Amino acid sequence: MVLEAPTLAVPAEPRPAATPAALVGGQKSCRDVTQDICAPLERRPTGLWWAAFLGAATLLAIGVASVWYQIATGIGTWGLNRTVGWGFDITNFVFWVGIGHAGTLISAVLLLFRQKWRTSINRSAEAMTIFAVICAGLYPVIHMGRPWLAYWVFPYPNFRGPLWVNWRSALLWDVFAIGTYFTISLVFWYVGLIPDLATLRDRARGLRRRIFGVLSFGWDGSARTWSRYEMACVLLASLATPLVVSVHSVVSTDFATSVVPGWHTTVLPPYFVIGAVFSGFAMVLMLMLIARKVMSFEHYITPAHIQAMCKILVFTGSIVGLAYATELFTAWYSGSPYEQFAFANRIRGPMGWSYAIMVLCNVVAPQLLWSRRVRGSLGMVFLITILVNVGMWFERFVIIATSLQRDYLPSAWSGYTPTMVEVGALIGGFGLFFTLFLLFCRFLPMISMFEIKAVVAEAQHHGHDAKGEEPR
Amino acid sequence: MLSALNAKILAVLMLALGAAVLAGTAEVHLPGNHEGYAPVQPIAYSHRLHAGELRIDCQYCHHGAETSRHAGIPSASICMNCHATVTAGFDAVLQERERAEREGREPERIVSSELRKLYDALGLDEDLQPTGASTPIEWVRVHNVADFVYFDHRVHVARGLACETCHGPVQSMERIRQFSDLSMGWCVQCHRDSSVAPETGAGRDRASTDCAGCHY
Amino acid sequence: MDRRDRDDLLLPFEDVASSRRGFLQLVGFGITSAGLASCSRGPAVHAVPALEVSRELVPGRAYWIASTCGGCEAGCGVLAKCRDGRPVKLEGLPGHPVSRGGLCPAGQGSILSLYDSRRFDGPQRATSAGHQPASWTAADAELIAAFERVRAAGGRVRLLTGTAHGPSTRTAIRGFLDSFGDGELVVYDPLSVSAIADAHAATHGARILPRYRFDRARTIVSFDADFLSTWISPVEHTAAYTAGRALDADPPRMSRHFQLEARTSLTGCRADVRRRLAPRDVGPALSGLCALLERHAGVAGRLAGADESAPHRGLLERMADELWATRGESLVVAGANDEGVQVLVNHANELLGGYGTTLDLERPSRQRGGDDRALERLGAELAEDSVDVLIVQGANPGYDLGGRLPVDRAKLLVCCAQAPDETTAHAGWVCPEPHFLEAWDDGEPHTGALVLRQPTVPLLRDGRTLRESLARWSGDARSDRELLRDHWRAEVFPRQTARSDFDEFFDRALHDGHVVLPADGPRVSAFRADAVRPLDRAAPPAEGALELVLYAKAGMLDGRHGHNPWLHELPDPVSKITWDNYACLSPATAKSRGLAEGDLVRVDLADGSGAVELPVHVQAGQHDEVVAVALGYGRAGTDRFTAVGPRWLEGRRTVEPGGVIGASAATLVGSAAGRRRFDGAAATVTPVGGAVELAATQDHHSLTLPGSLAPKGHEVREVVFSGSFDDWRADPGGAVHRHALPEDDLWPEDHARATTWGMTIDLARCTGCSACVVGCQAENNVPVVGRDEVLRHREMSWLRIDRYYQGEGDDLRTLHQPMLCQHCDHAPCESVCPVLATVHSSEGLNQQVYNRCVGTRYCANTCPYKVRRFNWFDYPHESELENHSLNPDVTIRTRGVMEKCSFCVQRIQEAKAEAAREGRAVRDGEVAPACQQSCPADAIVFGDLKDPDSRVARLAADPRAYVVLEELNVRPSVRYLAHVHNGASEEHGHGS
Amino acid sequence: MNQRIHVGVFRDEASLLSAIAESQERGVRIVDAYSPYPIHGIDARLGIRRSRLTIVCFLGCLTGLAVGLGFQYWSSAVSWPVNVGGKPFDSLPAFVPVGFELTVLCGGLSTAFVLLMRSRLWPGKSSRAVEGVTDDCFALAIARKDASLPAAELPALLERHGAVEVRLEGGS
Repeated sequence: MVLEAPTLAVPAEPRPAATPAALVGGQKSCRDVTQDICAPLERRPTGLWWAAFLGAATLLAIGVASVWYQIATGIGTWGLNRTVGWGFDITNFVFWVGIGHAGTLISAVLLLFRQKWRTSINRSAEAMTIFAVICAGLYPVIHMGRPWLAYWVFPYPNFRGPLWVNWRSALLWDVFAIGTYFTISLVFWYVGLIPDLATLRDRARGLRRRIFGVLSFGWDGSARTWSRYEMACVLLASLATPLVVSVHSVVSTDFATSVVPGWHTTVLPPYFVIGAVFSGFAMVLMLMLIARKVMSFEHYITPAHIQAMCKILVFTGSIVGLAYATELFTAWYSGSPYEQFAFANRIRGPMGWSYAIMVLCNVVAPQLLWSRRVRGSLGMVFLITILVNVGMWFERFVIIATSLQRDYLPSAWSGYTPTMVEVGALIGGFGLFFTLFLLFCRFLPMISMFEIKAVVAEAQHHGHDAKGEEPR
Repeated sequence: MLSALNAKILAVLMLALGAAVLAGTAEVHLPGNHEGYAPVQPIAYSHRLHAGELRIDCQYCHHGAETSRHAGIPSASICMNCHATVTAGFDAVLQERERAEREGREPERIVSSELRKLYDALGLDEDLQPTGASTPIEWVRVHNVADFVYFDHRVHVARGLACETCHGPVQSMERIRQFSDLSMGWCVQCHRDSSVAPETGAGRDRASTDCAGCHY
Repeated sequence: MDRRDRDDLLLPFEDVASSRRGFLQLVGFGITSAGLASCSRGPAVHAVPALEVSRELVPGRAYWIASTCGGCEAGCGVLAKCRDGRPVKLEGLPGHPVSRGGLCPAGQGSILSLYDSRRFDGPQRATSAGHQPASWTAADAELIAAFERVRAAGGRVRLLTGTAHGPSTRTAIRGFLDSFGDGELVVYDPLSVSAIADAHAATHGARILPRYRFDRARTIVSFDADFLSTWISPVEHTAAYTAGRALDADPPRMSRHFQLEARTSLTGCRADVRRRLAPRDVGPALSGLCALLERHAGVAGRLAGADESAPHRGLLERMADELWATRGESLVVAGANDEGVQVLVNHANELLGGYGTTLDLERPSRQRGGDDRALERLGAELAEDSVDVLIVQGANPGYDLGGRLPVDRAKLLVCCAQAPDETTAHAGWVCPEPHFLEAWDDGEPHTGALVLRQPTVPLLRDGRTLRESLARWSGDARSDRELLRDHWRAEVFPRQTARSDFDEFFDRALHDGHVVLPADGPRVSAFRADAVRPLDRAAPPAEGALELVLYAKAGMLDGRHGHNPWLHELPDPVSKITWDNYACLSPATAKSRGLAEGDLVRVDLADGSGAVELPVHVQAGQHDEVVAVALGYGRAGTDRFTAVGPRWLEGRRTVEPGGVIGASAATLVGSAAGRRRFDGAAATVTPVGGAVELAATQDHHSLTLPGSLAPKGHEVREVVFSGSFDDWRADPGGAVHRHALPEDDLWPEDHARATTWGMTIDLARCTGCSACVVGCQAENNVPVVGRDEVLRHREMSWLRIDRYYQGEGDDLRTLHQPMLCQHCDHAPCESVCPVLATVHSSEGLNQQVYNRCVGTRYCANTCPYKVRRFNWFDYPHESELENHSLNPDVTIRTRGVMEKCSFCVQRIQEAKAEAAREGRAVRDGEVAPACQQSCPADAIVFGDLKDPDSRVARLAADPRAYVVLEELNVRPSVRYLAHVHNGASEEHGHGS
Repeated sequence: MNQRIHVGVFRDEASLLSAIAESQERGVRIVDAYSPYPIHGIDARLGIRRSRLTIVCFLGCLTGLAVGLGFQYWSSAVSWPVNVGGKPFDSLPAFVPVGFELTVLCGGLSTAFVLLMRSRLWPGKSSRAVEGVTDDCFALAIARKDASLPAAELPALLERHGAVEVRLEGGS
């Protein structure tokens, strides 16, 4: 997919006091911002949107059929075995949790660092987080042998003694981590949406107005409310920042706290967190590139944003490379023959090809972004984001499948070949994610209007270029 | 400040809470709890009469309780230990004797309608002679522990536990009724309380709360 | 979870036996679940008590009936565990003269055939539309009339049977056949050792099979005899063999076992010294050995010089020296069904003074009574159409003999099979026999050692023993039990003096399952040395041809268990392959012919008399000039297993409808000098294109890691430790590599307890026979999953036997290690379960609570021993009837839950309940898990590790004791005792 | 006091701020100011106190932590102690992750809940927002502190600073 350079949108009503800003292209006023961002929601959907939506819904339908069949028939419809108890299921889970991380980081961490360039992308990044966490949360449920009893992982009062849950299990930590992460992300996202929902409400008529009226909680833009609101956002951001670090650390303990060679290592939490940031940013960038094209947001998602994101990618990609190296060093330095064998097997064993994909996509491909020319080519950037996502999926696959495949007793070694049903579940995750994302694009403002307006106003007010706050 | 809407919401919440509290005390059970279950049995056997008035030992009929995990529902032949001669209630027999005396004849054998069912099951005719056509009695089972529990009567009897502890005042039940809720929490609570063995048991074998005590 | 476990199973026989013999009344107690009425207020479950109370039968209480196994002819004792009127498990009968408490896989599995829905129900008459059911009255009337006609005409009557029949049946047969002018009994064994008896006829003047006393032998030389797995009486041999290798005896003793063999047998895997020897070299090697022994003995025989050209001469010399050094306690055996070879074996044993010690002629074995030459004569008679009546019992010649015995040429063929087979297809009448668990019977495995069989369940299918049928046909109306008792009263009772009252004697014999009468051995003549001839090396097979070796697999044996899914799914103890037979080729041969595992080949006899298509299995340690094929496969009707295992989108059937499991190699059994020939025939192996996957339960066959991946200095996983007897004597714990683990815990011990259930497994005793695997399956309701699921590595066995090869060819060393849940005190699986479905008990058990499990499989991932098994699907049984073989004391696990070895916690609970009832503590040895109970080698010991006087605690303190993966510090409750062999140190080496 | 409130609608932030400045100078009571985005520094000008949400958030976090750790300890060491992998019943290090997550969860939820409660925002509340204020308009609502200021002065004040529209509200 080749994306054209931003073209100038014709403002509905030319305004004299326009702001030249690299973070908001064109000469935009508050009204333009409202108009540009709300317009796609108030028009009939475009053919492109329909095509994308039907495509995503088809993927989702494949996923639903696969999962339904699997739940009705048994986990045996997946290619797992007595040795490899997790495969695509937990790979998908970790992958989607990782994707989710960028949203929170962009909105929370960059908010705390007062990075103005986040404003164009934070809304959709947060939405992405929520959808990714929904996708992620589904896999641990369907991977259970008896998903209809999944509620047993919650410590609810019961007549069994009462019998509680095992607080020592990393899977249980996952329940709380993912649950908290989803809840806090949702709250953060929704709180951020309220002013924009009010804007939509005030532009709408009839039923739409009623719906947005309910959803916008009676927002009136009062200065007192704004004051509390900003404080709440900072507080939520401060909470979300350690949360985002904790979530993937906890996910990594699923592996790190077990005795499987290749899993049992303390490097996993930072390794997982940085990997999550990496894959999340790649996914955000990919979605931005698509949305910018599909929703005609070239003025709001500018080359400056893309440049900034690319720099983060190359930075985090390098850390991921370092993590891979550290892991190998640790295995060698540990002196544990089991660890050493696990990594030798990972790289040169029967599934060595997956390790090669992982390294090529995650470590080598992003290095191209050192080049300004590559960063300038939207096509190349798009390709690299896809590669990074593929690579990060394989990273999790490598960790899970190759470690389990050959552990302690050679008699129990086996292999792993996914079935069509499993592939269907993988596809379904993407279907669900893109379906939700497309619905979001269609019904909710993709870009935070009030924050853009603040950026525009600030630039106008101070009369200088908002570009000055481009990230390092 | 309590706005009108807030007040409404609060009221609904209070109502819901009240309903929940009521439900907790009333005869509403969660699924799987069959406490109080007292189905109609094919023969109107009275535990009140047999265990209460006549004071027949529980294990006279439920003899498996001592040696097996199942206490067992007694065979019809056990009933026949008495009911080979006792064919009706004492009152009915007395009345017939009086009537016969009045009418100046030998009293006839009175067979109560419920015992007739027993004899039918055993294939016995009017004179309690076998006809060869027997049909087993389909009692409705009352006490069902949850699935996947291995309950063993023999251990509990050996430890000197009274039948009433779990089965309740059977001697006063006309029709047998489930007395305890037979939930896992109920079992476990008793096992916790019995961490010291009753006088009969050896000190080392306390009631266990290990999963594999019941689930295997 | 959707299946009520035990109570439904109490309603067993309504469909099969309620009309018969008032069975429901006997069953005592049944409960029917009236549909899923759970939405109504009450659970509508009906309970149907028996009308008549039974004194012995308390619902829910197990009782045990001593009997004799019918899985093969060895005559091992079994204890049938019965619940609610039916047997649910077979166990070894302690103190039995043959099996000494052990039981083999086939014996364990034979209970399943009782509940086989294919069995005949009453006699069947052949009609144009196939077999039609008939009544016994009609069958008897018609058959008696037919016999009468033949008798009057002086016709020829032949009774063809397998070996197993006891004195009472022998008497009945004799009486019946004698009533005809030309009546003769022909006995054959599908796995024939006829030549041994023939050789003894030649050398000792009596056609007998000696009883081999491996326990008395200090030096054992075996040529191809797989005596620990399939040869004559494996349980007996295993018990004796391990008794001869007792490290705990005072002084410790260990026999030295030389094995020279063509294929890689389980017995070869246990040998202290193993060399490959092609079948054609057996004769020359034995001649050479005898010549060397003659030299030792100072006898100038005909064999002088035979050692000059013998293969493996150096080894032969060593063997001769060692045999001679332990003369009187030496034993030479050979598996070949060749009289020349067996005469040489007799000669060697005679020179070594083995007769009377290691070979018992006083109580010779009757476990193989077949006479191949009589069978050959019968074949000739049938071919001439001169047999008027052929009665077949306890054998399946239509399959066993590869169609070479024209049974359909008999004018009247009467079959006494239990279920349709290859022979009944031709039968005019089928007069089905009952299953051995339903019938009265006796047997005589060793002359003078009589065993008894008694019914454990009323007839599930209408059948009649041959004894009873013969009595009816002779006009005798006595019941089968009376026939048996009368025979014992008349013939057996007078031969003993211990008891004076017959009823008391008979009851005692029933209780013990056996009675040993004073020895009354056959008279044998002095050794006739003139029968001994040197055997020359046969000409090698033509260029490109290989020597064919036909063998039996443990469990499947000669094919009689071909309808037993447990035994099909039992991994072969050596190849670890399930559900198939295959053509074994050595790695070098496979490589030179460009063949890989699973490639389809055709094995043709060079003389063109037979061929079979099979996949290739590359078998380490096999002779390069040999192709080995297992008998017992390709049974008709095995497409019944098409329904075994789950059916789903990508699932593949175990067998296609109309197909068979494996391929029958019985057509390849040749004939030499009137005897059935199992090895040495020239055969060609031709690829036919295509390949199949062989469903093996093990992918990596060695403790050595794949070369390029192994960390330096750690090329071998230290999981099984092994050392030589000499090294053991010098340093009993020397073979074990121990890790220095910190004494201190990360956290204080929070879980002090009085009892810790634990297990020791003595690898020096374990032979890998796999009896424990089937025993565990039977006890714990472990499902059969089918070939495809095994291929997907989803076999369900809780107990597996890991087999590791080290080296290749003559240097092949094989180690077996039973692997089951280790019940770790610091169990990695427990910490990771989110819902507390697997936690530790106060007695040290790693408990798996099926009904709490949600199926995350995290525990299985993190288990270092990979012993946890997940229910990928529901695994229904083939038929309702088969469900009755389920153990009512163990939950049937539903799909989606994890399961694993529970240390047979149901047995622990039972023992505790009984102890509580009797007001005492559980005694040491009172709890024996199924694996320990059936182990013929007594390798497994279970008990309380905290009790210093318990047997298991004493063994756990043995210097050889170690835990697998000690360095993980998960603190398993299973201790292994390092393997000890009696080879030279360098022959087996140290550390795996 | 039934007061009449004048609401002036402005086109830009600067006009609003200047109107605020004059209102304060002249002692006009500023009821509230409305804007489509948070205006930097407006709270100081309007004299809005720093929000105490921080305290709410901190207390929420503390509650979450206490409940989380307390319940974990109680359920695994008091209510039903179960031997899991030989670990002690009160394996506190294992309780940290869930304790932390509950800290964040309670802190976040209480912050958001109190924000909505204090700002009187709830689902379905009917909006009284000045038209355009969620788009590109700014509004200032002012009222007289007392009768000292002529009533007509308020709309004039607003218009002086560029109010494009002045509305009269019924007051509260």
